[in-house]
Amino acid sequence: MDLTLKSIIEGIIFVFGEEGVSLKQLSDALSIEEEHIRELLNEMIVDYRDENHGFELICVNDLYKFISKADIHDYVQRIISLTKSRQLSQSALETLAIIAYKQPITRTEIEEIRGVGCDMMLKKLQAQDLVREVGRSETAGRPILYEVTEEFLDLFKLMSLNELPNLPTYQEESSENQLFE
Amino acid sequence: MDLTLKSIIEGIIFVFGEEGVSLKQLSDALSIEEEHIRELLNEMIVDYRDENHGFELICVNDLYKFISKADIHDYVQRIISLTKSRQLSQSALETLAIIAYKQPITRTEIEEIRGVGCDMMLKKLQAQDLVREVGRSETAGRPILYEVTEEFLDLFKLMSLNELPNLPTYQEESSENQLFE
Amino acid sequence: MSNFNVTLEQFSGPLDLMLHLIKDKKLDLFDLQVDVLIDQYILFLDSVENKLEIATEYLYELAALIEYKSKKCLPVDPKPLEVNDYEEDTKDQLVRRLIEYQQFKDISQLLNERFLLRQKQFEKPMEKQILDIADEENIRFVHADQNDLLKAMQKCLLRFNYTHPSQVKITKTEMSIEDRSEQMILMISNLKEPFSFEDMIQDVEDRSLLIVSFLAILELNRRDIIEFWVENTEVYFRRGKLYGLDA
Repeated sequence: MDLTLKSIIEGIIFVFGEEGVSLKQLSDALSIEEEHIRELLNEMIVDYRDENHGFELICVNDLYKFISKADIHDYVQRIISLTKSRQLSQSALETLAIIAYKQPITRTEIEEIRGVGCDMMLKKLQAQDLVREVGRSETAGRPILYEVTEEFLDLFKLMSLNELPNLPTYQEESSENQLFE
Repeated sequence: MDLTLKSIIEGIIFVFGEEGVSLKQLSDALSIEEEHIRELLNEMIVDYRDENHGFELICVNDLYKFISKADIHDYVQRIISLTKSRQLSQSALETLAIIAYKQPITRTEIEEIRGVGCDMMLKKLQAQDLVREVGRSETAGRPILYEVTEEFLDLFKLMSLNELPNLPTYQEESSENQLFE
Repeated sequence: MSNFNVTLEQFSGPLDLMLHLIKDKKLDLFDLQVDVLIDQYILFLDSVENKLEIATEYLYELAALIEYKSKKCLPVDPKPLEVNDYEEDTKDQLVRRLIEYQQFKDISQLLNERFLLRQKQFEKPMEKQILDIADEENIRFVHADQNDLLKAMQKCLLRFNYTHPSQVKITKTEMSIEDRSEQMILMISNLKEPFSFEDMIQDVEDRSLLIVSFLAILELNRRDIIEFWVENTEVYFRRGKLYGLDA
């Protein structure tokens, strides 16, 4: 099955999520000139506005991304308020895990591992009292260092960080190589 | 503008991203009974398979989520350089297959089929969250029983273990050709 | 005699090896000539260079096969019932095991295809608005498991390995020292001598490119394409004697 050009663009924009993707990146990936892609994108912006889509295409700062339609908000809200015991989101878990395993750690270092920005996430985790600032790194720019809190230990029923389960060794030697060679 | 029911579902699933959303959550949010939603979701799974969509709808472990189509991979690769994808070793695959088809199963039973020890392999698969302990057998020594996890289902894009392809049967008549091709 | 170009590492166990030998010698699995298989198996294990490398499982199966063969070599017992039963048993059992193993070997390949396909399909992260809504609703986190934490970290690391270096900086961080050197050779042709380190890195936006640039400068210096000297703690550069000559 050959995907249509628009659906390839749809797929690419989908993958980049909230990060968005630029006209130039799309043009490079598809080896089609920007002008043509721009026309398609403009058509798509109109396409997704109709009642058959739950999200729409927007262009912010030259980055194209999908966002859910305003009407969806209430339904999502209902799901969340009905979910009695809120699980930590995958993003929150990942950010917490990185901090717990690597603390003290700067925001940039966390972002390097996760591959996405985590400014907002850090603020939320701080607001939830799961993460706190613990000083500044000695490196250039003296960025803020973060660590997890007692609240975090409590949430995960840990006496101390020493109790964290061991990370299997990936990049290095045996274990990963054998399983995922 | 009133969104169609399907597009509301599309929007909700879109918002929850990799976390996925369950039939029950959708049913609660929309105040529509599960049976009806399930029908719509099944239709949508088929809808998104066509060439006009860059992503598809999957259901893993009762959670519905969108994933990009395989064809999109190469385009995304041109934008961000993806390194070589994970590979499962032959031993890992065999061990997983045996557990998936025979679960719950003890280590000794797996070893009998494979003809090699699989203590380390089981530990690795557990560390990767592809296999978990699920109790103990009633037989002598009460050995640990293993089964595959939801992560396993996702890794192989299986809705449930029922979706596993049938084990091949070999016929004596054309033995040679049947077995080794 | 047959020459083994295969090594032990290519097999995932003794049964895998036996299946290979059966296929290689075009034996009929449903009417298996166990003797031939045994000879081939022994021959193969003999051919393995470092005997210590042979895993116990291979030796265990070998021992079982030899036991079977030795029973067959014994003079026919006047009351052969038991022996024959035993022989049949062993042979049938071996064939049954080989067939079952072949099933899983085949199905693993099928699973692997599914796995490789799924690897090419990406999920998108949850929208941030969900966190905002959770905040508005003042929902506290109640369930949390240490294993969730471990899994999250593993997922991160796997993804990191998969997509490293991270997206945004790709074009820059991906640049090799060689590519950067070529770029700099072109760039310094426009610079007025002497030029400074800053002049050469004016296009650098991130740290990794800075490091690559620095290494490229060292490389260019080594190749006599640029020269540098120090005056009053300031470093000055100029085109070297092989500039424009170096292929």
